[in-house]
Amino acid sequence: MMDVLYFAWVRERIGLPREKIDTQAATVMELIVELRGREERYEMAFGDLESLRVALDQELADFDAPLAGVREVAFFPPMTGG
Amino acid sequence: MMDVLYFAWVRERIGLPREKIDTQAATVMELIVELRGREERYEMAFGDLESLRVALDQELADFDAPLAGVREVAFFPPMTGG
Amino acid sequence: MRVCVQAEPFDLGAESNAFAAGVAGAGAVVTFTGLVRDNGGALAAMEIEHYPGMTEKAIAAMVEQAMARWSLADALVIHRYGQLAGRDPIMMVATASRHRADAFAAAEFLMDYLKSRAPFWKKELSAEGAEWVAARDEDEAALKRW
Amino acid sequence: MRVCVQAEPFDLGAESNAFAAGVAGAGAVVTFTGLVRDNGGALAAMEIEHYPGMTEKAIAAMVEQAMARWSLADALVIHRYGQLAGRDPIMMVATASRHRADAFAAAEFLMDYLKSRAPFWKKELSAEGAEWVAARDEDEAALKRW
Repeated sequence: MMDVLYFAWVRERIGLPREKIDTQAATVMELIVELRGREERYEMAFGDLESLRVALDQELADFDAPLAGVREVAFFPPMTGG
Repeated sequence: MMDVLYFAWVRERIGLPREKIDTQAATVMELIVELRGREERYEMAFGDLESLRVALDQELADFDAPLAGVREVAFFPPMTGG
Repeated sequence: MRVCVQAEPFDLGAESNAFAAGVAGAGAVVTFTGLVRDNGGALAAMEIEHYPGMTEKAIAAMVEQAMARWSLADALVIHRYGQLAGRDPIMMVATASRHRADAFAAAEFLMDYLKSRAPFWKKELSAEGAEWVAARDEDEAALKRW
Repeated sequence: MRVCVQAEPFDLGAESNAFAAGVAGAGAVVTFTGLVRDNGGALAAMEIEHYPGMTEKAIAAMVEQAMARWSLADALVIHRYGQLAGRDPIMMVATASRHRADAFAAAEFLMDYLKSRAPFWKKELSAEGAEWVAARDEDEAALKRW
């Protein structure tokens, strides 16, 4: 079981800020593929990987990063702070 | 007749902030040579040209600049503003 | 160093004075302030979402990196989230050093990282509706110089 | 734009707030402040001499050059002369622009020119006596980048 968080328009498209997911996905990319297959709103949120970013346990990561031991995954658009 | 102004340690070495000078010097360098010949305090002020700057009518200038038409000459050390 | 991630407004002037008063050995203080832009008189407002927990950690890591890389007497980052009104300061960075080059470089470094690596997302609210601010290619490119 | 050459102290915070309030279209404000350095607790003071007439003209020319070169909403220079106490702000520069790169570049440009091309001379007063501050080679070299 893993906490999956969504921010900004990723959150709006999926319709919720966080959920618990029971997954066997070994990498971020496998988790994305699994979520895309769920419902259209996930397909809409994860359709364009160019404009998607991921953090594992609150550290920025790549899509091929392994999920072993990770408790919190967050998906969001490119950051626009400052 | 020309107003000649001195600032910072140039002023302190010469011992006055400004004076009127009647000169036939054609360039800044000729004026410096003329002043150096006057008294030791001028020699002390103008001894090291590396650390001397000049402005003609309130614009920075080079030592070989002509003095024709100039009303105000100022000598000072490198500036230390900011 | 001080990092504040807060919903409350802050006073640029009061923060600048307090920061400058605390850096006795430094002769140079640089501040950067980001303001909600007033787009041609249209009443603009802004909503900023962030990632509580990660935000504070990410900014603290950036400030530590800046302190290690340049000779700084102190550094400050304040960043707001939530509802902001038009013309409100969104965030500020302040840096202090003995000579100006360090304070300038560290402030620009912190701004470049805050723009693209701190988990904030801005939404502009105007008469036409709400819109997420798009990341600028220039901001991503700016990171390459460090 | 505003250029003030003054004997009176100024309040960094109040000037920063007033400047930021006046730049409605700009999202980025950069300030630089130069402070009298407190050298290891020794009560430092400073005396600044300048060239009345030339100073104002030279600074105004620098600010006009900066406004022509970068896309600035506004720019401000305040520089004191006369007697300054330890920790007093000596001078400040503020710049405002739509995006941060212009405000940063213009502030650094103005500082580099103010350091070496505005007719000010600083004298440091300490327990050991009074000494004219020497110009730094780095400051002269910094002009080459513009």
